[in-house]
Amino acid sequence: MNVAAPQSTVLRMTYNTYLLLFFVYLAAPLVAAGVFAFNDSTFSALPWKGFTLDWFFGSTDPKVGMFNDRRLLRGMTNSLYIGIIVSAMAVIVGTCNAFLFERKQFPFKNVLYILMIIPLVIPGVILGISILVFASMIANGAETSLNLDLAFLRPGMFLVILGQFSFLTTITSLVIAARLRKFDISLEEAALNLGASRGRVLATVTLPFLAPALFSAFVVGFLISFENFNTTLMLVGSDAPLTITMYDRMVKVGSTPVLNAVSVFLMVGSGLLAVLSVLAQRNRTGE
Amino acid sequence: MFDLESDKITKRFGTFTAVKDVSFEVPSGSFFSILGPSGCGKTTLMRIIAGFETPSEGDIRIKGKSVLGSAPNKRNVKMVFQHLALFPMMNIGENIAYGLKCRGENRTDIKRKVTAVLDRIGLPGVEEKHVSQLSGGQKQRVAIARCMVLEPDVLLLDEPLGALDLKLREHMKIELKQLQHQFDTTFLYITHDQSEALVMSDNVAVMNAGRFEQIGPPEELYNAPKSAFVAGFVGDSNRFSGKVSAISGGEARITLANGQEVLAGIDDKALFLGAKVDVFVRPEAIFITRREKAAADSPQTLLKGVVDSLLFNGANSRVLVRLEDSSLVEVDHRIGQGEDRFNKGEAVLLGWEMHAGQCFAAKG
Amino acid sequence: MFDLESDKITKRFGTFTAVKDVSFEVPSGSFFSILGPSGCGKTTLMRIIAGFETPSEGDIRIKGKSVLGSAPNKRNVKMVFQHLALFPMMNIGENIAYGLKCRGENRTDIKRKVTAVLDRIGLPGVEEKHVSQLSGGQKQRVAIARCMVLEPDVLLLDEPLGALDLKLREHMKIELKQLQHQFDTTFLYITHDQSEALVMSDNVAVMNAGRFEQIGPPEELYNAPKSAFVAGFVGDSNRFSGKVSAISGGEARITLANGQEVLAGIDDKALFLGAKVDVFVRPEAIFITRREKAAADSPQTLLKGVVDSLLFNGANSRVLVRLEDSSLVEVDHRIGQGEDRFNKGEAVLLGWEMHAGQCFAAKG
Amino acid sequence: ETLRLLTWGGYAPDEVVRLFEEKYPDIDVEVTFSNNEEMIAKLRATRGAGFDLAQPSHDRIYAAQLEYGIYKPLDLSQIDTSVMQDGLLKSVKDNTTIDGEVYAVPHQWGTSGLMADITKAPDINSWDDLCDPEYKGRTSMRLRRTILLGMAFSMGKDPFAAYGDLAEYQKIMDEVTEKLIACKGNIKTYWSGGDDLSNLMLSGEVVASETWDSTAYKLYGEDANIVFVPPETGALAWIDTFAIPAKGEADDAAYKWINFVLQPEIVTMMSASTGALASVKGSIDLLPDDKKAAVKAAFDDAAIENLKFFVNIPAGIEDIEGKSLERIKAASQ
Amino acid sequence: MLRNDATKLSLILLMTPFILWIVLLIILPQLGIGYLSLREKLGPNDYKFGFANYVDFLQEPIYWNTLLRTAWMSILVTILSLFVGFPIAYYIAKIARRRSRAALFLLCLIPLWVSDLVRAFGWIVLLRETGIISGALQSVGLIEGPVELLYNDVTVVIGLIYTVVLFMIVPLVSTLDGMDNSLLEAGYNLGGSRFTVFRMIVVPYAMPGIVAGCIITFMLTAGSYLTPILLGGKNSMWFTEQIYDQFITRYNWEAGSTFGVLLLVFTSFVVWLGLRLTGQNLASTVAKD
Ligand SMILES: Nc1ncnc2c1ncn2[C@@H]1O[C@H](COP(=O)(O)OP(=O)(O)OP(=O)(O)O)[C@@H](O)[C@H]1O
Ligand SMILES: Nc1ncnc2c1ncn2[C@@H]1O[C@H](COP(=O)(O)OP(=O)(O)OP(=O)(O)O)[C@@H](O)[C@H]1O
Ligand SMILES: NCCCCNCCCN
Ligand SMILES: [Mg+2]
Ligand SMILES: [Mg+2]
Repeated sequence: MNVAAPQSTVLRMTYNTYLLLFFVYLAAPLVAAGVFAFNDSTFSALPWKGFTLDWFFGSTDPKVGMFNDRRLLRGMTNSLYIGIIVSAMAVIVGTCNAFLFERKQFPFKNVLYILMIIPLVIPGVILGISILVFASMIANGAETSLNLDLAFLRPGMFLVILGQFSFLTTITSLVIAARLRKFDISLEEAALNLGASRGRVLATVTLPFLAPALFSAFVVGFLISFENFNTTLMLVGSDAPLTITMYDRMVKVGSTPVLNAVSVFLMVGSGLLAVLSVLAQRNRTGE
Repeated sequence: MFDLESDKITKRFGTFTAVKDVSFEVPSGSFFSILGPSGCGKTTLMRIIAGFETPSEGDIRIKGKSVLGSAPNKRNVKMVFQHLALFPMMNIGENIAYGLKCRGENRTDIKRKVTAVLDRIGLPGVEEKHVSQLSGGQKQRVAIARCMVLEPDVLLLDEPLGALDLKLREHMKIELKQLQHQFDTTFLYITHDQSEALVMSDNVAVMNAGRFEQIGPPEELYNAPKSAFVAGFVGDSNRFSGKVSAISGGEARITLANGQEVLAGIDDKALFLGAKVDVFVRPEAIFITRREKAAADSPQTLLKGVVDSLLFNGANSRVLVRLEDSSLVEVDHRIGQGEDRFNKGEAVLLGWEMHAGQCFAAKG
Repeated sequence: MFDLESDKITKRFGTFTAVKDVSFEVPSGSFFSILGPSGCGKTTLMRIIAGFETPSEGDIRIKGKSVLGSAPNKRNVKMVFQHLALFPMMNIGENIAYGLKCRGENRTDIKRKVTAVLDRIGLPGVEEKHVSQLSGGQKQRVAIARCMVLEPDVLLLDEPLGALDLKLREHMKIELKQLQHQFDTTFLYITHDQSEALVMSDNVAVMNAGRFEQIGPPEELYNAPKSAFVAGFVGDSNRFSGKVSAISGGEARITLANGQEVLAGIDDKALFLGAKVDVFVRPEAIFITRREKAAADSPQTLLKGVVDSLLFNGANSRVLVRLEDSSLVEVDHRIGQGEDRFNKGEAVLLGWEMHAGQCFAAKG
Repeated sequence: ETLRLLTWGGYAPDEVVRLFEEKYPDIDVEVTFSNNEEMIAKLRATRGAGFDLAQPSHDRIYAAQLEYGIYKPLDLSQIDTSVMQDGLLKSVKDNTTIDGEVYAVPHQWGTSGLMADITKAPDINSWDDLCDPEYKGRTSMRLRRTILLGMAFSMGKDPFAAYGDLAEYQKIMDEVTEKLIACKGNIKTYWSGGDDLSNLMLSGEVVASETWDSTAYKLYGEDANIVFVPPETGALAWIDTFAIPAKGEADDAAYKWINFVLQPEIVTMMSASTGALASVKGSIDLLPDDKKAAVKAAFDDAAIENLKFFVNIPAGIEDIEGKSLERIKAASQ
Repeated sequence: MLRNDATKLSLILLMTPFILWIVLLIILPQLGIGYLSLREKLGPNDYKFGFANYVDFLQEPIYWNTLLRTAWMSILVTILSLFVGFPIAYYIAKIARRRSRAALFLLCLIPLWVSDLVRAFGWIVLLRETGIISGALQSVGLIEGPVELLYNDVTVVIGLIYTVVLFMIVPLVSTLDGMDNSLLEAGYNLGGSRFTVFRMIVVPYAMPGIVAGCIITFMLTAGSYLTPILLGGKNSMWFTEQIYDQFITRYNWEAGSTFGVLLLVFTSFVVWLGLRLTGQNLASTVAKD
């Protein structure tokens, strides 16, 4: 018997119904957004006008599918590019942070640890505007006093990367640190004791142990970067990532089912990635 | 020639001294144990030997050469960790091959050696298995094999049986001792379990609060402890506190708080008349008789008590006797040997041969 | 009158039967233990009694009344959990007061009772302390006090000493027994450690694979086991496998694989000539003599062997003797008692009184 | 080389981009859709970097340029201004000349006015008809300065005349704000982009709205019941321009684009996409047929007479308007 | 000696990226907006130092009304998310069997991997007047004409709960997961009713998770933009929108920075208050795993 579970049938059924409703609630908007990707209409709204794949592959005017839409495709490549760079950076720095906080002793460690998690609770908008403002200050300073044009400090891909990096690093640090905390330091000592050099220990024992966490930190970072809006919006230049492109499309141009198609694509893509990362975690840790 | 020598090793962490002035030598091929309660500094000492800590003072010599200057990965002492520290991301073969690879040996040699050592520990053919597929005792052996394949000068073992369950622990005690014979390597073994130390070792050092209290073969520690700590820690003991009321030669007469007198052997030259002392007597050294029968026997010490309870435990059964000052004394009691079974509440007399009592100055 | 009765309890999980047809009674005020290996169904049985599982068949009666219909929080049996399950978000006082609060007692009563029970377990004034500030043994006592303050009909204890370290466990054994006396409450105690069960209990049930193999006082289990499982599980034993070559009365002659013969008492009426049997003999029941002296002594069984090693362990020292078929026999060996110390490699003879050997049909 | 356009939705149809890239294979066109406010905001943040060609409306250049210096002067010799309608060209030049340098030339022009589905909202003809309770929950507007101005006109004020007197302008805006707050409950939602509005109209969720005429013309093609209605106080005319950001890196390409999209066949394509009229001579004739009809349906001569061109915004005005818009946005109905 | 140097060197090597990150991307930028918020605009390119921006904020009810509204709506969403999420987390952590547990958890997370925009978009498709729900209700005959379900506070709250409830569930699952069932059993065994056990054992035990979930949920809600804007439409009134508006439509970075500082201070204050009241701390709750 599971003492945690309700014992009476009525309660149990109410509980199960609630669960069901909750999952329906979770699925509803996604299903709705997904379904209209296949509606043969120029609106993502009822009535249903028949099934079509045009919103994915169409190439003629009112129905240009996402795979023939240059701006969407460009947004996607930008997102991909930003996502990979940002998560790689966040994983690298996150690994350093994990080692720093799990392995090292230094003054003010607690204060610095709080600082490390603070970005997680700063609203994304504020990270966005503050980095925009700060970068502009430096760039303006350089321009007025040194006559230097620091173009990379103006809104654009570089600032988007910095902006996303600023809070993603907290997440990757926490994920990696959690795994590192589970690492039995005596494994490293054992390796040293068996004659391995420090570098070899890192490469053959510590990093392989961290690998699942590194991988899932990367995936999580990538997915969050891919979908980030609040921070990115303030920092984009001309090379906007997909969410911004979609948003612009939605509010400045108007939505057609091509946005539903993109949504389907994103759902499938991220879903697969998420499952992959969970599986990777499980396979390696489920010893 | 000693495989391992520790020369006045001291280790301080900040103001706290974890290891104090510890010196000992381990002869080649012998099984040396360090026995002490939790936190007494055993692991610290072992980590100093392995090179994971630098001693604040003193020197460590392996095969006569100081190793203080060598990094941990350059010392030819291998270590079996408390929780074994087998690499979970490698299979058994890779675990054992790890040290050989680090040394840069070639593949065929490695393969041959791995196979050979697995045979030797009685686990042939487990190379491909995953660590999690082995039982506790098998893992234990693999951890030893992983070190032995490197032919270390000394094998260090840090409470390797701590994580095993009772029955397996009993079994592994015997097996470890046999492995040591088989490999004929010097073992330095750490434990807080006195029975492990006693059963396996050629020599045991008893450690307390960073110091070695006594070094000697198991029988010596058990039968002739040199300090109250050793007497209390090694084997079960009953302790009686009192004052020295007479000394003659190696014998003393001690008056207990309740006014009764006991006799004990005395080693410590510093004891004087009126000194507060503790007398330690092992449960198996105590005779127990019904009071009415007392005249018949004549042990040199006689204490009055009442049977409080019987702790039946097969060959290790005990009688708990409550003395007049209401303290409890444990007395060994083999059912069916000698006297009949005692009953709760019976009035009894306890006694022991004088030299079965060990007398030490009381602390504080 | 019985505080607790289990009447043909069976519990199935799917197709797997965890508890099979278990019946027993626990008299008021007694200490009853269930002893069995890991996974044999002990916890399941206890959870049935506490009401966390519903038995597939059978009935549980407390003070004579069936409780199958009552919810767990309505049964007056309290439970000390394996890992104690002290509430980490409450301090000690609140932990103990919890049950009283649930009962709706008033504040002053609660306060008085908490203080009283803490006094009784020897921890006065710890009300405000946090759970994590207590030592293992103290937590143990608090967990018991938390139940006892509710004056249960029966106290259930699920391997409560499992998490403690060796020395503390030894100590707590005695303390638990004393607490039971003090509170004068019926204890139902679960353990897989035979020494705990033997030392503390008035009655012990030995459980194996869901069944009770034998119920009886500790001495009975130790001296007159009714099955091979009980003989092997309770106390240390040497096992000799062989075939019955002669039976007369309660005695049997058994021929071992190596051709030697041993004698054993026989209980099992089903044993016949030629049956495969296992003979169990306790280490302390075996005599050991040097071969040249053999003629002088006359134990009924004589096996030839060679001393393999000496396992010194104070009062529990053993001699390991290797028989001719190279199996090892453990023999109890009190140094200084009777014969001199044996040396490695000496040729010896082993023997025992016929009824010291317990003979059971071999499995499989 | 890349040409990074910062423009309105519809102002860079895929087809045109494709033709342009075919003609200039070494130029790659990247388009970012935006609106007047955001164009200024983006260029302000980059100090005129990040884009090579922007298309703000003619009245939104002067003040922004003075304060932020985000554009560079045009090299008019690189633009074939001869094809442009003189009036429009002059108007834009006048509005965007600073220190003798011209900062913009016209591209598309049109008006802002009303749009209604005549079957469901037959008698819409004033800005404040959007607040008519008869259409409660079925009207829409874009919450930007156009509606502030329009509403002011319909209340009998002339906001352009008050541009010189901030206090007076503030007063007008306060009244307009009040009116629009009161109106808030009447409208369904504020639209934000052309297609957004189109969806609302075509789905029938909205029956009357403030609109760009271009959007209305587009819809007329789909549903002839949806027409552009010039408000009785006059439609507000805007001209979207070409301006080159101060740190644009592809001026050449930008000029090429300007000239390219002013070619007659491109103008037709462009107008089909935007719905608006190009600033080239004879642009009405270059409209696709359905749009031509739509324009005819919307404007009679009197309406054209009545057009009110946006006037350059002096400093301070935008702050007043911004506050008003915020107030309306934040008000609860 | 040598090893000491190596330790120091590795500490410096590990510390450098951390310091660069925190100082350059977090601390200095925050100081930057703090600085900018103190710049009063007198005219084009003419500034002086002062608190005028803050005074403006205080004097303009629409600003602080919006902030207050954002705050209370966020608190409401946080509380509702807790109520909605707790039973789910409890089920996953304590009731579901081993295998379905992982699956349910994954199921819970999938919406998380789709951007805010897509989720909001999904709600729009569902709730708009010509949307699925309106259509379904009409075809069932429950309503006569189409109904607009967008652009009201209830929708905004539902949408916000949708976007943040997972961040409530995850920490709850991880704390509840750590709760040994024997604590519950002990609770019942000692005579506790279901309610007592829930109130005195489950809730206090889950407190760090509850607080962590509430903090993250609150911050995400208060800082959200797309959901309230897209679902609230003309009635959204969200403080982040004010910030964006100042930056984007008013090019008023000074006021935008002021709002940013205010939002940060205000939300931090709420979080601090929450931690104070529940006796938790940031490091042990949010960073637990
Ligand atoms: N790095 C360190 N810094 C400070 N104190 C330490 C350090 N390592 C160990 N100590 C302290 O030194 C003492 C001895 O520790 P050590 O680990 O050697 O004990 P031990 O005898 O191995 O105990 P156990 O049987 O529990 O393993 C302990 O009090 C411990 O707290
Ligand atoms: N809810 C359950 N569903 C299925 N099988 C179960 C369940 N609970 C217990 N079992 C099985 O029943 C058997 C007995 O379990 P139980 O926990 O009673 O053993 P135990 O004697 O207490 O062991 P231990 O000494 O390890 O605590 C085990 O094989 C276990 O796997
Ligand atoms: N479809 C795009 C319409 C562009 C309109 N620009 C209008 C500017 C009004 N101020
Ligand atoms: Mg240790
Ligand atoms: Mg159990």
